Amino acid sequence: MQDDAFQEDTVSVSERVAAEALIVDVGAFEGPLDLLLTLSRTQKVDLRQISILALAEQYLAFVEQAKRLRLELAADYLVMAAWLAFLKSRLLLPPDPTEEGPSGEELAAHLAFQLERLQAMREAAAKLMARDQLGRDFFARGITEDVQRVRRVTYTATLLDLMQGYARIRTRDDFRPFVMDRQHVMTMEQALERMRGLIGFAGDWTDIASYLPDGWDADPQRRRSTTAATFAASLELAKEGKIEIRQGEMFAPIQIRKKVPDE
Amino acid sequence: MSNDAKPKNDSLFEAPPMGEQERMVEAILFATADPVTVTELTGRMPHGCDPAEALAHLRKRYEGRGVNIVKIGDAWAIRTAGDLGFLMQKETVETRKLSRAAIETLAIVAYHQPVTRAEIEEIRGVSVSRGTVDQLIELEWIRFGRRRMTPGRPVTFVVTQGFLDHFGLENARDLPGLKELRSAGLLDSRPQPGAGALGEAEDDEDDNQTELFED
Amino acid sequence: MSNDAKPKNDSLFEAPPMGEQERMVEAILFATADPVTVTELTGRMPHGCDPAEALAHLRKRYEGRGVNIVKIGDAWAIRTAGDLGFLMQKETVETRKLSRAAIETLAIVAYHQPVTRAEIEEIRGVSVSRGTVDQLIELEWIRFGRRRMTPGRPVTFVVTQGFLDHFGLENARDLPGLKELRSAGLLDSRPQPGAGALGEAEDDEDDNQTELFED
Repeated sequence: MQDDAFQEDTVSVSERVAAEALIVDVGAFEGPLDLLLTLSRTQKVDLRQISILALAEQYLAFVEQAKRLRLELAADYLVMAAWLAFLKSRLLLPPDPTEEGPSGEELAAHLAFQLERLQAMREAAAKLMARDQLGRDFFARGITEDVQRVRRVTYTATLLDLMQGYARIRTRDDFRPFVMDRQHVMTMEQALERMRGLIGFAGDWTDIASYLPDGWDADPQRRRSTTAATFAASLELAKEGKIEIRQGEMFAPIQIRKKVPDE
Repeated sequence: MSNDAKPKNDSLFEAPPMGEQERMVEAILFATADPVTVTELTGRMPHGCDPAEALAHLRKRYEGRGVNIVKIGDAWAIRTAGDLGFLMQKETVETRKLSRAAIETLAIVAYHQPVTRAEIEEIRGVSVSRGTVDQLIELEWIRFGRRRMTPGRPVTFVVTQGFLDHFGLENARDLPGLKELRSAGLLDSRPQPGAGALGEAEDDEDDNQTELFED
Repeated sequence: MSNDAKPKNDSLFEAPPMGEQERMVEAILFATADPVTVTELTGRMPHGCDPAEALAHLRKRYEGRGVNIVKIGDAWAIRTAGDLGFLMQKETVETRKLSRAAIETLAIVAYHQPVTRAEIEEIRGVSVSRGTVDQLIELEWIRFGRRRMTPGRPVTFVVTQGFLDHFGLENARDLPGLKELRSAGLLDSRPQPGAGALGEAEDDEDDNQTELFED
């Protein structure tokens, strides 16, 4: 594939000129592969027919030139130069059967493939960018209508809710059980409060039934509640030493009187 | 890529054929962010075009289609056909518990139908807001019944078939009476939220919340 | 706003006639600038509709018109006809000029997808800057694909629906010259002879960078 008869000197003379032209804008290259691709164009042949050996020499001449001009080349250009020098030696020397690794031809073929592929990708990119483009050559809808998110709220209720609601209205009084109950229940605290006010007047033994509040004796439930509360309050007052309690016999009326201090 | 087969319309002297002009108007109306006036169309189309005529053709072409050519002020635009507006909406349904006022009002209508607003208010002991009644009507759970033949001829409310369906009742007379409510334990204890008979209702609410979370 | 004269299409059993379905697809596609998938159409149209068939009808209807129904990946959109771009100077969106590196990287992703960063770098012979990839991702022309099941599990890049839409491609197989490139073997991944270990190390690096991107 490589032309072994190619004279190094003839290449370097003609290509050095090209290299000098290129060297001015070394910064414009996107890396060594790009530079190689550009150099390959000077061979004026199809990339498939390119002489990698000649290309390697062009590249090395370019790097040589850059050194002479004291241009600082990025490290990867120098790495490529070293690799191409190695490739060149492999291509020029007869293959050493004891040496391991790929042959010079294989390496050269891969480099040719890389160049061809890069070139192909560049052409593809150009074709892509030459296509009609959205917002430049063809257009999307100018007036868009967003999909409105409508939140629909549905209401629900169960039969139980309904019945309870109705019960709540119809039995508004019944329906506050604690309030209702309190109307028929006297707590010990209430009885105590009441008796503390009254006990000061109870010098004589008095049936505790007479301490029951008015209107609490008609309804049996109320009577029971208030009796119990009043009795409990009496015990509490006795414990405090405020009153004395006595009961003549079982089921006889319970009587209380104010305890006279220090009697 | 530009279709080279299409006639180039850059001649200063010959206007493109009307079919082409129609295409142009179509493309411009489609892509422009605002409605376009005939003057603007004239300015943007090749020399010698008659956008007004092209518009008339285009308008006819879009008659009965999913989008129509409509005039907005003195400008033109392509808009979704009125009857397809529903496609531009994405509905999400959220289920909420009916408010206490609404439940009570509904219950009164159910137990006392036909009932006037004044009667509902008397039973509830508070005035009934317009919104509550509207909501129940919208839910199609109550509807207007006959007018009461009393002074002022007030309108009455009755429950609907939808109501019966929702609550699984054959008719409103199947609703349990107070005694039954009491024996079912519904009247005994409603101490505070979170106890007794409320339990079931709460489970329900819980359910709804779960659904909300899952969405 | 719903036109009551039109049949209500909320029956679970009867789909609207195909003509109506076509109108609906038309309205939905006209309403948005973004491509709409058949799945989305199905979701927005009444039960029982066949948007794919409606689309086929609609596509035919708009052939040769000022706007066309185009397929982009697995989605559909309406776009102005390519030959009418000259009318739309006003609508032209000024886009930031892409660098040569970005254009080449984009082409490599499109033609070689899914492709790793290391592979892009091998093809271009130069490292790919973070900014280049970021810019293409920001344009929503490329996105991360699946990780490659090789050591280091490097992330891959693929082109997006937005890329196809922008360049008027129905799918990535329609890329210009793709067949020729493939048959010429230029899309094969051909490792550098005798350079195994290097490749792996590169993949590793790629992986780390990817994770940076994803965070």
